[in-house]
Amino acid sequence: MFENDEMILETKHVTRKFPASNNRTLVACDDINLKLYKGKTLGLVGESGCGKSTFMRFLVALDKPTEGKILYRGKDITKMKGEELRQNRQHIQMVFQDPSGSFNPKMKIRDIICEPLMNFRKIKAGEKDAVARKYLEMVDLPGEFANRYPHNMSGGQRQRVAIARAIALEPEIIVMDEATCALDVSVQKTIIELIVGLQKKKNIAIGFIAHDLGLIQSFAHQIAVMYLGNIVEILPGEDIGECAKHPYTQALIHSIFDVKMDFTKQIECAEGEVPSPLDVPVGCPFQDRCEACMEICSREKPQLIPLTEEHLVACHRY
Amino acid sequence: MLEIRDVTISYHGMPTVTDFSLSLEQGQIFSLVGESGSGKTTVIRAVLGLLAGGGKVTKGDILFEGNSLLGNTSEQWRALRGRDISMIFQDSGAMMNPTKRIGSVFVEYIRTHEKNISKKEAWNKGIMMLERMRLANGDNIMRSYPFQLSGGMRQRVGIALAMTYQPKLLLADEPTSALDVTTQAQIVRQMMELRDEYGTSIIMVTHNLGVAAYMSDYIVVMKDGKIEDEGNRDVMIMEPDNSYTKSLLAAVPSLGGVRYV
Amino acid sequence: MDKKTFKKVTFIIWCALAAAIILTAIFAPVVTGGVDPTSGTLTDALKAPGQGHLFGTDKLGRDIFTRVIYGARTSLTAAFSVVILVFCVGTLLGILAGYFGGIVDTIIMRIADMMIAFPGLVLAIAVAGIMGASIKNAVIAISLVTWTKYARLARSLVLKIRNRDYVAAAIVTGSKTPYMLVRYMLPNVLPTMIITAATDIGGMMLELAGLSFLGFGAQPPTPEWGLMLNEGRSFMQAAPWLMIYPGLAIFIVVVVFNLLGDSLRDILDPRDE
Amino acid sequence: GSSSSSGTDASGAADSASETTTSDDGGKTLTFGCQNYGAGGIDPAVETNQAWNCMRYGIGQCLFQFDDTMQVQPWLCDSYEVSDDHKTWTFHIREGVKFSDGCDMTAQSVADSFKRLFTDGESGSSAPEKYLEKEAAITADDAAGTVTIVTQTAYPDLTKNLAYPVMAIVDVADTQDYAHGTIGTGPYVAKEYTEEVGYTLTANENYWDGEVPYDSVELLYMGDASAKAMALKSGQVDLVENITTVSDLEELEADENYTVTIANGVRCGFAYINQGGILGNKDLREAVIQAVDEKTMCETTVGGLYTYGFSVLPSNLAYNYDKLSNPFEYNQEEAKAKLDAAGIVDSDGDGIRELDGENISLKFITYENRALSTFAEGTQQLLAEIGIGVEVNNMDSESEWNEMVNGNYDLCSSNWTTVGTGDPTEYLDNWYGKSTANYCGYENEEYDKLYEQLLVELDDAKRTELITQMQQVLVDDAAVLVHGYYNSSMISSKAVANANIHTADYYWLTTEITPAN
Amino acid sequence: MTKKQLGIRLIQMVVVLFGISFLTFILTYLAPGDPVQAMYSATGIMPKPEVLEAAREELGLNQPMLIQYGNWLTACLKGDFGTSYAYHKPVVELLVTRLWPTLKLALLSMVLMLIVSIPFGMLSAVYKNKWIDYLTRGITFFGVSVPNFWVGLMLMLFFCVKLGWLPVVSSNGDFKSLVLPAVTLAFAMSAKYTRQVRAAILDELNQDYVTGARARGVKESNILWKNVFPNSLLPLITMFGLSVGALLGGTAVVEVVFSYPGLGNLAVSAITAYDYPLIQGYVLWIAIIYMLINLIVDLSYIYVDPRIREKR
Ligand SMILES: Nc1ncnc2c1ncn2[C@@H]1O[C@H](COP(=O)(O)OP(=O)(O)OP(=O)(O)O)[C@@H](O)[C@H]1O
Ligand SMILES: Nc1ncnc2c1ncn2[C@@H]1O[C@H](COP(=O)(O)OP(=O)(O)OP(=O)(O)O)[C@@H](O)[C@H]1O
Ligand SMILES: [Mg+2]
Ligand SMILES: [Mg+2]
Repeated sequence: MFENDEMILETKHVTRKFPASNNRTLVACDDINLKLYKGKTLGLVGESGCGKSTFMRFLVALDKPTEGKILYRGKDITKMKGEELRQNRQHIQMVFQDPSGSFNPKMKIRDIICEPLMNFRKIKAGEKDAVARKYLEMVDLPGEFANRYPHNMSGGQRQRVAIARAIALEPEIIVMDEATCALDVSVQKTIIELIVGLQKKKNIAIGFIAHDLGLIQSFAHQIAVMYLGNIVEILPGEDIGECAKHPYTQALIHSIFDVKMDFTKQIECAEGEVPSPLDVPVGCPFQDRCEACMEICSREKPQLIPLTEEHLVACHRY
Repeated sequence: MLEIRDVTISYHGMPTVTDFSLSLEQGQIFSLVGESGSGKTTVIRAVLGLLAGGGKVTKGDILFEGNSLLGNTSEQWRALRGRDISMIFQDSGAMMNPTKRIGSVFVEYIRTHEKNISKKEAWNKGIMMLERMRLANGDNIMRSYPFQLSGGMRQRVGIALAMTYQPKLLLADEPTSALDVTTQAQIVRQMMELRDEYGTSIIMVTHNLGVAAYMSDYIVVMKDGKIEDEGNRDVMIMEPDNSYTKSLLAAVPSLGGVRYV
Repeated sequence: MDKKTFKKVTFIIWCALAAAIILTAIFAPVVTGGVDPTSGTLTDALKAPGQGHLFGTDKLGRDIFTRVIYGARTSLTAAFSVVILVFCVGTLLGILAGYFGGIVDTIIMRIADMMIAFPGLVLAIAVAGIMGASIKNAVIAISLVTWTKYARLARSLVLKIRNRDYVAAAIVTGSKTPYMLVRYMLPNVLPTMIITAATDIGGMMLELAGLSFLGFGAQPPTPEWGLMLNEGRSFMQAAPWLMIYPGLAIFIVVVVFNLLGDSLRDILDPRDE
Repeated sequence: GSSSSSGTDASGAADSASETTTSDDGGKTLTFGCQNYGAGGIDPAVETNQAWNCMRYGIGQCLFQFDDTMQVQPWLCDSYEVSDDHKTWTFHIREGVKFSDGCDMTAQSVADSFKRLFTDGESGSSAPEKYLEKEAAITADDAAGTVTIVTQTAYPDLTKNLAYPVMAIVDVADTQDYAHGTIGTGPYVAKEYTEEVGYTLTANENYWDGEVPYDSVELLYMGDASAKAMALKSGQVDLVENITTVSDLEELEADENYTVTIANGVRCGFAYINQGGILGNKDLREAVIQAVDEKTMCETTVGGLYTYGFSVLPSNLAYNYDKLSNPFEYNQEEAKAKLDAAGIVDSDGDGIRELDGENISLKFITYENRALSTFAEGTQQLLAEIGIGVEVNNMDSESEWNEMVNGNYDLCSSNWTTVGTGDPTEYLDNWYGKSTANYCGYENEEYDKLYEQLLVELDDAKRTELITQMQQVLVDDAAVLVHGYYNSSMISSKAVANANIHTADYYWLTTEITPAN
Repeated sequence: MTKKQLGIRLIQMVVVLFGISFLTFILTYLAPGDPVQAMYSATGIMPKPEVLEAAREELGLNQPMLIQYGNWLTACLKGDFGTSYAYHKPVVELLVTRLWPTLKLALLSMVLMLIVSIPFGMLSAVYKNKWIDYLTRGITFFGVSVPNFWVGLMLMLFFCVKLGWLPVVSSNGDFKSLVLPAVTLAFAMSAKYTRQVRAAILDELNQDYVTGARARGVKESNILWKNVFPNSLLPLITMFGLSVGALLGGTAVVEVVFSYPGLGNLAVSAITAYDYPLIQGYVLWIAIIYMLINLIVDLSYIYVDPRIREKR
């Protein structure tokens, strides 16, 4: 996949288990192998609680997997500690979901944007104002905003500030956890455009989490579909509508409400509910809700197998 | 059936929604869309007389079946709420006492409106309602606490509660925005069946234009506490002439739509 | 006047009153005209208020007014010492426990559990009993128990924001731990802690007065309100002014500081943000 | 109301209304509020305070008792003989006396009771050997009903010693619990004891000396004098001893519903001066005594509860107070001058004088009784005026005693009965260099010599002369900080008649005290 | 709470108790004064050094501190808290006789406190910013601003001395003598608790489910009594458990004021008498009582709150 592109990060067999009550374990991520390429976007979709955030937090070392390795340019970041880890943070930044929760309410925008630079002593205190203006303008905000507090801004503006902060260190990778889901659609659109523009300009790799397949396919180069801690399908971003193979991916596609859809047709949806991550069934995790469930599905867990070079699926039907 | 006439709603004297009018017929589904803070919740809460802290209708009138709601006594409100007009919320689970079982909530609710019904009968009625909302194993659910149910289930229980007395009007405040896409589809389907089965009118608040478009007969677009645009669904979606509506529609991502890369 | 200015005005009023009390204590010698609170003329014993002694005199002919005014010094110094001590220690430990979690948290909180299982007065009595009765030991004793409250509070406030995105963001952008503690955790807990501290001044004063009343706090001839009440107790009926004025002094000061704390909460409450 | 001096009948009894407290079962009950001494024990052998308790509560009695002129009268002994050398004493035990458990009190049981003192009381503060030497041979003759005591040293008057509460006769054969259930011959019996609360006493059914007026007595401990006054006023108790807040006492005296009796003071309130500490310095000691205005304190500060005097023996006793001279009359200026002259000056300007380079801070231990702590605080205030620091340590009487025994003080409040055995010998022992009771470390050859003479002198006039000289030695040596002489009191409500305080403060609950009707 | 959690909780309690015992031991160990000397001098005379030395030997006071602590602890575990210097009685016996009066006092004042604070707290919350709220808050303000011993003395002056209804000295511990100490204790506590009740009810009234119930037409009285009130009990129970600590401490002052024969009074006199074994015993006991009560509170909390009870 993306032969011409440089692979900068690779996760190998990443698994995260949380101890739960009654001696049970919650497997939030189960043997995840994904790759990030320079200047490309990896979209991660799945239902709430399937482990997307847990996985993405590994990349920025806010948490550590219980098993597996995460290699950034060959170095395992799960093994890093202290100053080494801190230095490594320059390369991987993150934008959070809730634009109101990701800023210290007591700090001015200027200080927020310059904080990463100050942390690595890249600028002096006196340069703050100019630098903040530069980055604000980069995310299409007026430079005067440097003097504001986060609560004096709208959600969309805040999310721009968050992006400005993330790119300040000129990272190679930015992780975005549902970075637009708290925003209105019109704002969401401008943010996505901004992100895409910046990505092109600075050649950043992006890991983007979303619920919305429609949104993700609009700018992701590669999409990973996650279900109950497992990656069930990895496919190229372009033609997800046509080539999605996994029944879960298809169910997701069918559940999308779209203004261009046929309003007379009954909406299709997968029956049932996502099981609790504590009770992941043996075999295929999707078996309970799958219309094409076979006998083998309840016995054996399907492995990701390549259909084409860029399209992998974990389903016994393929 | 419901007519909102030129209503202005203020919080602490600050008008938040101004000159809002709307008229709804039996069996219609209306959607209120618009960006957050535009006053959608405020409007439908005003209909049920449940404006939060300091909210007041300062101008205009709200008529339900010809009667003004604004002068209602608390007795009259009680008779109306949960009977002729019901409401479901973004998270119906949070709208139930977390320390009571679903059953108790049902029983309390039913016995509020039917004075002479025994607990047992109320309980059975609850089970019946749950099963009508295609929630199998009603008895089990009745014995559960809200936090023990998944989001989708809780929302369905909320709908079952709201539909107990087959209200003429159902107000829904973003009933699906906390749900996953697959569950959202299930709930939307179910709400549409309500209209078909019971002839319930629905006012649906959402910021998902897709859902609004799919469900409703009539769409009202709000902006800054005012109606920006309104019209029948097909007109609004297919041939909008308001620029704001157009930009909203253009912003909705869709499969096979714009790709930036 | 809208609500906010009203709140501010009340706050300023209480601040002014508190300042007046503190100034009275500081300038006690001026206020009392240089009368020594610990000396008196034996023959002037138990004079009723009036006649050159505004609040009367006690059994040793000491001027009650002077003693009440000087009492503010003792009480305020002691109460402030307790509050400042527990504020610093409790906040620091609470932040550390909340931020680092794990073993640090366990150790600090188990110690706190231990101290909190000592009812405040019980430990105070024990300390006084063992180290000897004095106002200093009373301060130590009360502090030993009270810091847990601050530690718990600080910890819970830290835990509330510990998993907030903006804390994660700050870590991701490469902030160092001391910086996190000082720039993120501390400002977050400070307002609530300050409110609590302000409100607690009154409570501490009452506790210290209680200890002195029992004989485990200030010792004679220190002018201290609790002690004065204890001394006045024998003359409750014959010379009620011995109990009335120190009692009133405690009441007024506690009320002022309580209200100051309350109005500080009104204007500082983080919930309003 | 009425108040009367020692001994004379309280006229209040006559006009008091006919209100007799009756308990639930119809019996008569007296409620009595008093201070708790000696941690509530009533064993005469272990501690002086407990011996006093035993007698004050009407539980134990001695062979002799003191009348209100401090003369010895027979009690459990009806007659006695003494040999010319004052070494062989034969006591005839009163017939028909029974212990409260119904056993007869025989000569043998009296002898056993004395003997027990020397075994059980060996390490306690009762110090029985102060009243009767250890070497004395005690023999009983049950047939004759006599107890014979042969001593090695001559006792001027052993009967006085035997009247002292420590020498109370207890039933050695049957007492199980000496601490709270000593069996004696008195009108009341300790029935129930609750720590810190008090005793329930019941009438001794076998009492030998007439009828016991009350069926039961609720004895309640009240530490604080104002509590006593309030309890009395509220009707919670009928009778209390020693209210030491002047204002309360005056108010009660003025109220016709209460009877106050006050005894002539034979008690001396004073502070021991610890010679082992900084006050070993005589100049300092003198200055201290001279700087303290005891007269005003007695008359004003404690409102006349004390009669002023400068000697360790009360002025109203026949020990020549008038002939004594006081070189250290209150005079602060002179005191200051004396200190200055002795080089005890305030060189660092903090208002406190230094001795050997250290600020003088006297540790004054005291306890909350008979206004002693007030004296301590007054002293503190007065000494501050001449630049001497005092740290007052107010504790309970137990701890104070402990601190005193440990020598952990400079000044130590005390209030002693000066003529506990009808004679000050035992009291004066406090300053005798070789005494075990000398807790202040005072030593003076002259005093010791006089004391040793006193111990063997039998002639009354000569004894008085010796005692006078000894007093003067103590005064001249600035050995004691004397406050004054305490006047004990007993206060009763109109439900109680004849509640008098006795000069010898050993007899509180007597059969004299009766319901008013 | 599962058995395992209960087990963990109990182990934690033991650890904390262990710590407390060590702390009390250290405190008394470091205290000035020699216990043997104190023990002897309590009887009035100073024993000879040989006697003291022998007694130290016998009591094991010559041994290193940790061994002494170990000995003391083992004795404690066997129920032997030593012998009081001042009372010459086993500490346990003294504590046992005083326990019930103090518990009685604490219980009565708690009942009084609940009777007063719950209705007033609720009224105050329901009629927030109405005159009744202001009045209640005013009174509670007074309650938290006056020293409780002062209140006690004033009550005593009025009810005992002026009116003569109740005894001044509560030493016999019957019901009559219990009233004023309990009222005094309850006074300040009720004030505090009324405020907490008010806050808890207000908190609960702001919950979404109240809106939900209103939207369903449920009567306000039902919302208040059947939903809000029971739910607000949960935080109140916890506060109640914590206030027990203050109560147990507060009893000491009130017991002294009224000469009530409780643990607090005993402790105060133990301290004036430097009666270390008794102080140690007292502190340990209070700690145990306090922890047991809070364990019960936690258990009841867990029992009452289904969110904790039924969590899967
Ligand atoms: N610290 C934790 N302790 C225990 N369980 C956790 C923890 N963090 C996450 N989980 C569990 O792991 C699972 C995956 O959580 P995660 O937040 O990664 O989901 P998500 O896919 O990001 O969901 P959403 O779309 O709602 O953000 C969930 O079931 C969650 O409850
Ligand atoms: N209790 C209140 N007091 C004061 N202002 C309020 C209150 N509730 C809502 N508002 C204000 O009224 C406006 C409309 O709020 P409303 O909740 O109706 O918006 P909405 O369209 O439902 O938004 P959302 O999509 O975020 O739910 C907002 O600006 C909000 O700040
Ligand atoms: Mg997530
Ligand atoms: Mg809304």
